[in-house]
Amino acid sequence: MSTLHTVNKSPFATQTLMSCLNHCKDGDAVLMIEDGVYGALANSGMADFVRAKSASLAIYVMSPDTAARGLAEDKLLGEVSGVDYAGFVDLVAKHDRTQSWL
Amino acid sequence: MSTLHTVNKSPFATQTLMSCLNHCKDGDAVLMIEDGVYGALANSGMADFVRAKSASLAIYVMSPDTAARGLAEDKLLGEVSGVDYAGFVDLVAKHDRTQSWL
Amino acid sequence: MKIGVVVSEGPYTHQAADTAYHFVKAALDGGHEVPRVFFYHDGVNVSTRLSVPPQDERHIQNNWTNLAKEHDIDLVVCIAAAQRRGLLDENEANRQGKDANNIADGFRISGLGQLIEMGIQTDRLVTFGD
Amino acid sequence: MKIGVVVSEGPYTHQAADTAYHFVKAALDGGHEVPRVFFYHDGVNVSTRLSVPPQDERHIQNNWTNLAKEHDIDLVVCIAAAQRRGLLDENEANRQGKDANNIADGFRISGLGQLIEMGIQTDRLVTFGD
Amino acid sequence: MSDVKKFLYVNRKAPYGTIYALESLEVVLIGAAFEQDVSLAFLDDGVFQLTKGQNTDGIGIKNFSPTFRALGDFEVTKLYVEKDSLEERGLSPDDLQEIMYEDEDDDWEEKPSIRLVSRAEMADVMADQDVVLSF
Amino acid sequence: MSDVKKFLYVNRKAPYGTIYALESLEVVLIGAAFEQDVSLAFLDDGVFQLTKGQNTDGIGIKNFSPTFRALGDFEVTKLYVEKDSLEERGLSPDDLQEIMYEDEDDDWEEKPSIRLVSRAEMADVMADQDVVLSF
Repeated sequence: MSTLHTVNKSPFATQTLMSCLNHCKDGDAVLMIEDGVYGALANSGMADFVRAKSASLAIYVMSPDTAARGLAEDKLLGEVSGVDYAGFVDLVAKHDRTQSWL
Repeated sequence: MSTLHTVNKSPFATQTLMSCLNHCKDGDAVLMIEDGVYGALANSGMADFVRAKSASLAIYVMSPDTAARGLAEDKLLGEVSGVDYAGFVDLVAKHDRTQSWL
Repeated sequence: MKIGVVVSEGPYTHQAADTAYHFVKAALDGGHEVPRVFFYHDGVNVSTRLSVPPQDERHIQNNWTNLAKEHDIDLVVCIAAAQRRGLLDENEANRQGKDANNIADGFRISGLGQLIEMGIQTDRLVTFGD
Repeated sequence: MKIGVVVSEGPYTHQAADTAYHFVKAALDGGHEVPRVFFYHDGVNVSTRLSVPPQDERHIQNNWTNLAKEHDIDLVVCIAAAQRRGLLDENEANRQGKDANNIADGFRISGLGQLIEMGIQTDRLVTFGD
Repeated sequence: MSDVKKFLYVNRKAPYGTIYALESLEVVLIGAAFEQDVSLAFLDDGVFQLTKGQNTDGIGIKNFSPTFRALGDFEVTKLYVEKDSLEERGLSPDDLQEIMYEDEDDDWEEKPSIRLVSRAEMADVMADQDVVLSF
Repeated sequence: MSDVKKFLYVNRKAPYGTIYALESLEVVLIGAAFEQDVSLAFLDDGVFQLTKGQNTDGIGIKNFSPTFRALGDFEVTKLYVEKDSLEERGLSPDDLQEIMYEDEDDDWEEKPSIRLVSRAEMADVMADQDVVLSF
């Protein structure tokens, strides 16, 4: 049993990503969507925290959203995998429940 | 010449209060309204920061908003003064410009 | 798999209604069922037929109307949330003594029970909001 | 003193339209002028005449309509923001080929220039948003 | 899967500044009629929804906080409140309303509906659900 | 007070997730016709509005970032960008679009519109305005 968590807020604007990551269980997945994709930036003040969490969580980012915002792959954490909307659907199906962190 | 800054977000949810206080000039006023009034809590993790800023800034809180949220006076920082809507208007008139931190 | 979807924010202002639309399309393309989309909070504003976005922008409400027709999706607008915000169908307008209505084709107004029912009857529930 | 006011969020969802209302009343009571209130972003949703809030809740749109009548306030709804979100007056509805309109009494639809003009012509400008 | 599902309503936002808290409560009340296994989670700014002494006269918005005390009548009796969230905000459990229910399985004894949990326990509650609705 | 006022448009939000960035730009474009003294401030997540290489095909929303490059034609030439905000996000000035204008007071020389400022300098810019519009 595992959960897919989605986060759609910038971690520099709100505490949402922080709260989400602090409530995940080992083996859960986190998908950053919309403005949430800024949480995948490799050189930001949030990067170490996200990287540390990736040891026990699978962390994904919506590629259409990173492209929209001009975030090239080499700007993103290597520990975070890009998915498209079909991949989003697969993650929803694969995990037992989805929790949206709004 | 001075500015009235308004903040309407909880400092536990967003970075808005932090950003506002870090962009104020000495002699400016900050008015916490709506969910921004939680920034006036005396025993929170934000209290020391707000208290320190009150040395060079006049910090106000909307009393109708604190009452709505059940925040009794003795829960609030002594450095923060309560005002009502008329007091809000007076602050707008007294300062040269108003900047809303949204 | 049956996937239920909740949209909690209005069109254009937040990306939620766009992301939900792309998600639902991808779910249908992937062979899943999306029997119902429930519009709550400012999400009810998606259902207006009066919006006129600029020609070079997507038409969010039309996209939903067309997708729902093509795939037989039940687009439910919460009545309590809609009343507060001024979204009415013809019946509601008559009942409330209003001289106009503004709900688009393919959307229907109903109660919050439809949200709970969707939670019970689907295998997954995904919320798009702010 | 002349004070201009901007409302950037819709009714009920955010407190902005309420706070702005209480602020404007207090400004008028305090002897100031509020020549215009400009509704932008989701703030345009305040202007709908179709909302039916529960009986024990305040009626945000009616409050604005009444305040504007009493004190001759120019309530301006941004046309670009309103078109996206489905707020139309009779003229706009005709021009756009829409079969209904939904703007309340006391509000008028106009361009963003009215916002800049308000900034130029008032002594203070205060924004209520999210 | 049994025909009763576990529903969790997650409340992370403060009251009055936005409508999410009120409209969450409206879902909970309607949902109660469906006889599912309902829990409410209050974390982050959601804990502010439960403060006592709310008086909204000055802002002209209806005070809906008394409704929480009526939830027991709708058999909504599990309100999980995160201790860590309270502490970060300088609140103690005494700052919250007393919310009670009558336990039909225990001779209708009055019991508190609020269950204080740690952040780790809140994560366990969340992971034990079939349907999670976020507000 | 002179008949030209100093207008500052404050941009603190990221693009696309919400509409504020786009609708701010729409005000700037209309406002340009009024011949006021216009400045734009980009701080906090507002700096994300100026990143280069934005491609919105995948999300179906119009890419409005090229419009920033047209601002010079509207005599909007002062775009203050906060260095501290860039650094906290792991961005450098090279990650931003090049935005130029032709300086009519200097033989139409091409000059950069983006002015990198420290947080303290941004506070000075804000304190030097007649009208502040926040998005």
